[in-house]
Amino acid sequence: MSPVHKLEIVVDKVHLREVTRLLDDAGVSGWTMIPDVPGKGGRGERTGDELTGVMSNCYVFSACEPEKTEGLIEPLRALLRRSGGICLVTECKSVIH
Amino acid sequence: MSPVHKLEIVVDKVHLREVTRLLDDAGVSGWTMIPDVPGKGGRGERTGDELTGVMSNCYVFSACEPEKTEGLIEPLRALLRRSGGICLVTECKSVIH
Amino acid sequence: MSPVHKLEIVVDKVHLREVTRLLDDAGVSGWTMIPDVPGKGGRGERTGDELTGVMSNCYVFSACEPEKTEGLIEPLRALLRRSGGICLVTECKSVIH
Amino acid sequence: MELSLIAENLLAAPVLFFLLGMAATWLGSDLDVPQSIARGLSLYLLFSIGIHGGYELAESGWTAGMLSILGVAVLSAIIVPIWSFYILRQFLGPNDAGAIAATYGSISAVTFVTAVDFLRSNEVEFGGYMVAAMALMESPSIVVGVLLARLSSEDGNGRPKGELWRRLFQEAFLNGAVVILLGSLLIGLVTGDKGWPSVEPFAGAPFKGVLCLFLLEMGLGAARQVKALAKCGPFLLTFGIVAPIVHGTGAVLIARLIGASAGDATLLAVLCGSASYIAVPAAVRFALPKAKPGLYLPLSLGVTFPFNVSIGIPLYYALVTLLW
Amino acid sequence: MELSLIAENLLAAPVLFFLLGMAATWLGSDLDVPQSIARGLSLYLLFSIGIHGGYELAESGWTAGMLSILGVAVLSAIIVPIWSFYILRQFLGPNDAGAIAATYGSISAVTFVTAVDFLRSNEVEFGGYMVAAMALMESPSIVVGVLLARLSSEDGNGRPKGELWRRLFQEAFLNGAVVILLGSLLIGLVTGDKGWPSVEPFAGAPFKGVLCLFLLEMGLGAARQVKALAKCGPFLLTFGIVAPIVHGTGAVLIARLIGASAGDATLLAVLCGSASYIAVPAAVRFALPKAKPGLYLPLSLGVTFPFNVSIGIPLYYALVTLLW
Amino acid sequence: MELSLIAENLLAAPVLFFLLGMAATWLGSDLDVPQSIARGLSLYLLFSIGIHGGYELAESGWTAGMLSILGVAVLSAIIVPIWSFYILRQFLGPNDAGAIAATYGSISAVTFVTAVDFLRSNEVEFGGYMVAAMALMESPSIVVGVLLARLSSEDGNGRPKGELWRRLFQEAFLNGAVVILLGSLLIGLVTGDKGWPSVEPFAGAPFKGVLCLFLLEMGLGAARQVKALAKCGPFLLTFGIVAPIVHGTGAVLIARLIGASAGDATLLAVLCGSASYIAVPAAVRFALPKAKPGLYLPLSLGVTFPFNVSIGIPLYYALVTLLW
Ligand SMILES: Nc1ncnc2c1ncn2[C@@H]1O[C@H](COP(=O)(O)O)[C@@H](O)[C@H]1O
Ligand SMILES: Nc1ncnc2c1ncn2[C@@H]1O[C@H](COP(=O)(O)O)[C@@H](O)[C@H]1O
Ligand SMILES: Nc1ncnc2c1ncn2[C@@H]1O[C@H](COP(=O)(O)O)[C@@H](O)[C@H]1O
Ligand code: NA
Ligand code: NA
Ligand code: NA
Repeated sequence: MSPVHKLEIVVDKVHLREVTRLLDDAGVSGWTMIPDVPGKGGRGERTGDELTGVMSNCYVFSACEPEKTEGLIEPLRALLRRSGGICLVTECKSVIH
Repeated sequence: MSPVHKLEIVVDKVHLREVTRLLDDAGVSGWTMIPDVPGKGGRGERTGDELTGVMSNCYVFSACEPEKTEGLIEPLRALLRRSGGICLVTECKSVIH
Repeated sequence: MSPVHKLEIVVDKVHLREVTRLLDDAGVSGWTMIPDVPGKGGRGERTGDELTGVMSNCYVFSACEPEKTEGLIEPLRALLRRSGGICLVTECKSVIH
Repeated sequence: MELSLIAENLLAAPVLFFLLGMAATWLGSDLDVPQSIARGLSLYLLFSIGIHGGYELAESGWTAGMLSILGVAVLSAIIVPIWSFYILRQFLGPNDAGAIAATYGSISAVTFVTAVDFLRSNEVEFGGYMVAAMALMESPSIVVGVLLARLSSEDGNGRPKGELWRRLFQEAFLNGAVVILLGSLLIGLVTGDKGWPSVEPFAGAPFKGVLCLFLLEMGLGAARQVKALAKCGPFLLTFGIVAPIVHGTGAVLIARLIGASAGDATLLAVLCGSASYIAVPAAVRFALPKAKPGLYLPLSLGVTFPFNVSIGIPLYYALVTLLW
Repeated sequence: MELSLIAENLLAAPVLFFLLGMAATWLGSDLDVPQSIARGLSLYLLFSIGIHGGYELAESGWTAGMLSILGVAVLSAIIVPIWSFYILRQFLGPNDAGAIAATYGSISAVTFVTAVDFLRSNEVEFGGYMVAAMALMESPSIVVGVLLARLSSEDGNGRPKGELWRRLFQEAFLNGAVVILLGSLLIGLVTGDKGWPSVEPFAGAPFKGVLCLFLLEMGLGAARQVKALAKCGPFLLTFGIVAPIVHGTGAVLIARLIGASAGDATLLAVLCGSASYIAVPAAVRFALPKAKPGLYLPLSLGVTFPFNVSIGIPLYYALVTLLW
Repeated sequence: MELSLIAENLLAAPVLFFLLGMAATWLGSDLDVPQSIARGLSLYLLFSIGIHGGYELAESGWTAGMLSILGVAVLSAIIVPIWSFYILRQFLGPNDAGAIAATYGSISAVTFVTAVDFLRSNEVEFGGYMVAAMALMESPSIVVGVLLARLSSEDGNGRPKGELWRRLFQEAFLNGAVVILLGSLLIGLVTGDKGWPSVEPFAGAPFKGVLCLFLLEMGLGAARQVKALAKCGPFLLTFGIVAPIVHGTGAVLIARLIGASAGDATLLAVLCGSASYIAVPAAVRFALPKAKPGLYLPLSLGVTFPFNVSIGIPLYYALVTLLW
């Protein structure tokens, strides 16, 4: 098992592509996404299942090498400042196969 | 980045509103929810996608200030005792924006 | 609160039953699953929402006693080697009820 | 006579699709109706039966007879759970007894809809107000069952009383199925014979076909519940078959007494004989969290529902043809 | 005359289902249409209106009159957001003003579809090209609104300009609703009277019934937005009612000038008077992330949409019957 | 003659909607059919084709001719993957060759359904038992393809053999599509001309319209696969076009030999010429995890399916009209 950082991001669906592009550009080995997650934050409650689809969050996580986290934090922070949402970083271990 | 606790809760859908109210009352900055997650636990397997919707779990997580965790654990424990489900607490870091 | 390991697995939907059987056989107290999660990894992007359902991942997590992790890692590694996907292990605390 | 009705019913398309669904699950097929499609079909059936009922009510006007049948319906939704509770208490704790009593006091909309299709196929007439009867019977037993369980068990569960009952009434009486049924009934009544022809190609003609697909899904789900029946024990399994027969027969007799029509009597029997697996379980899970869903759900969905759809409906109707 | 038209409209099945949906949310019912069903119904309505319009276009052929009405449609989709922006700027910042201007310059397909049903019920004819008018009016205001907001606010938002506009045009002009509308219109036009009869049992006959179910869902959603209206303040609430009346009336007058038919004039009024709540919000969230969705969404979905469906449509039509 | 049939087919509504879907993806539109709606439509088409076929079978009764065509169908589902495997092995490893062989030995229900619509539009008759032929051809090639791959590669994959084959047979023969097809066929057969009229407004009339919407979704999906074709290389791309022509032509000739009708021959050609993208990929992913889905999926869905829907079907039919 090797130590990795798990980045978890909740962001407006409309900005999803920007998040995954940041991850791809940083060269992470992959990411997983969960679409349409309702939630509540600074900008109020978001039900996520409206017909309009406008109030929808999505959740993305990526297990990335610890040395890559550094370079990802700043652009993610800039994006979240613009769009709202959150980003968590957790230390964990990855089972290598 | 500031240290936060990530609370993760899996609970019967029918009790979701009670969980989010506990979180809101404790003054957490937000939460995110994933509806209809199948699973298996002490009370057997739950498929989550039945027409009746009666056997449905949901998953909620909240990044909250470590000092707020304390006050949340007891009421969550009481709720889970009644309704089943689980609650995990992980230490992680939040990217502030 | 007692210390537990959170195992997180992303795997091809077609191998889901093998993962949950491994978990069950190891005697974990439970698991939770999120179906149809899109993502990107070594084998390219997977949209998860195709009609064919062939390109679909699912995400499983289980909070298990730390002493059970050991025995789970090897079979999970073997499975992932065959099927692709990832497995993360995080230390966290479980609220006992 | 009765037997041929049952055999004929078993060869009707909707019932065959139900059996196909059960067989598919048993054989281990991955056949599966997406949950949102199932919920869409169910919404459609309630909408269709509601607006059609309202239109027929607009045609026929209100009569005294229909008031008495509505009265009987509501009464039975109160009495059935009470008497079921006392029988179930002989074998079960208060929570489980209350939950199952509530389940059997309420109704199964899909059983009703299947019965409507059965009557239409046999060209038996019935009143549009039977839809109102169904809507009225959905909720009372929830309150009765929870009340009985609470009275005979001393525990609180930490939740403030007022809040509990407020939410229980909301789940019982403002349940989505009740709202769409009563709402469509009212709209059918208001728009009457001006409205019906324009919605008929959607709300009327495809009804039986949609019912087939929906019963396929119900069969898939019911068969999954059958696997969970082992935990129920012989008493409950017997209850799951005897209760619908007793309640259905009782309903037929009372319907005869108050002079209802053959079609109305059959539907009343189906309502009294059927058990809920959506509205009641949802409310009961909240109000009686200690009651085991592993009992009331398999019993209602895995025993009583298949029994009614395949045998119960033609049985009640056979009884009616004997007595009318 | 006008009042009776409004009252009559309020008693039409689709509008009643819309009101039922609003009532259900207000009463706290858990009635709910699964999101994918709602999106499926909406797809159906666009498909149906598109292919039917194309078929009618194939029947009638192209005329000069229809070109002038398409021209007016596009023009209005450019002028309405400009003048709305300057009015809204008196009370709001540039981002919110731009977002709301874009919303009201664009159209609501469901309002259009409801108006089509209204005209068919009243046996008023209209041209198939009005579907093209709708599709053409969906996008321009997005570009206009975003442009105005950008010009009058100095901030960048860190995103490269080129990329922003590329994606904005894509979201505006290749929006799913535009593609399915224009595509179905074209296919209806190409297959003409050979194609239509074979798809009519799906694309034509069930139309009104599907509209009923869909408006039920719209009612549920609109009522949820009404709860968020408190934040909008009296000026915006007034705008949400006055804007459709002003834009609708203006459209009727211009339609009269260019000699459009009564049906076309009503639909043009509905298009000008309605506000978007799908295409525009999606594009605006991306292009003007600082505009508050808590303003433009409730206003469009919670005020203007219910107004148009219940009162606006018959009002515009009443005006037309006065002038034609 | 042939060319005019192809041109005509390209202007039929279902094919146009397929092309619309492909165009929408290529243009970068966000047009999208929710997955559960797509699965619901697909379920409907199988249900409709099955029950209709059963009804027609009940009308026509069983004949010797239909047994020989069923026999040819099953045989071809065994031979096609064998011979495809040996050709594919010239260029690919055993796993990929086995997977693609299984894919092309099986069938595409949507292609079949589109062909049915094509024949109905051209008023060509065909037998209800062709639905049974389709169901019988779905599974055998899965077993054949996996067997061939396993025999010619020495690796185990750590899974116990018995378990592998048990699950493979289950996925192959109890696949949802097979169950719903055979089940509906049987129910249509049993309920016969008593059952059909009552489900026809749902199962029959809307068929073509639903097919249009479904092919729209298929077009969206196929175009996404086209983007992945780069990895397939020229040999596979050629295979994706030549294989359906060869298999389809072969089927037409054999059908001529055994004296099948023109309609049956066309459908047999479509079955032999089409490739699976649901049942087979699912089974193959499990049984041959080393085969690359990036090859068999784009080839089947991005090349062969569009070819068959737009050109293949009228081509096979043109050949039939030449020979009959
Ligand atoms: N403390 C938190 N914990 C978990 N999720 C959060 C938290 N804060 C915000 N979110 C999620 O992020 C979304 C947008 O947050 P915001 O921009 O603060 O409104 C919310 O709807 C939640 O889904
Ligand atoms: N150890 C565990 N790890 C992950 N999820 C669990 C675990 N135990 C229970 N769950 C989830 O919580 C739900 C209810 O658990 P229970 O009340 O134990 O039946 C299950 O259906 C699972 O989704
Ligand atoms: N580093 C990662 N972080 C999060 N999810 C991943 C990661 N790598 C792979 N995945 C997930 O696992 C799936 C299969 O991965 P792979 O076998 O590498 O293609 C991907 O589609 C992702 O959903
Ligand atoms: Na009952
Ligand atoms: Na407008
Ligand atoms: Na084939």
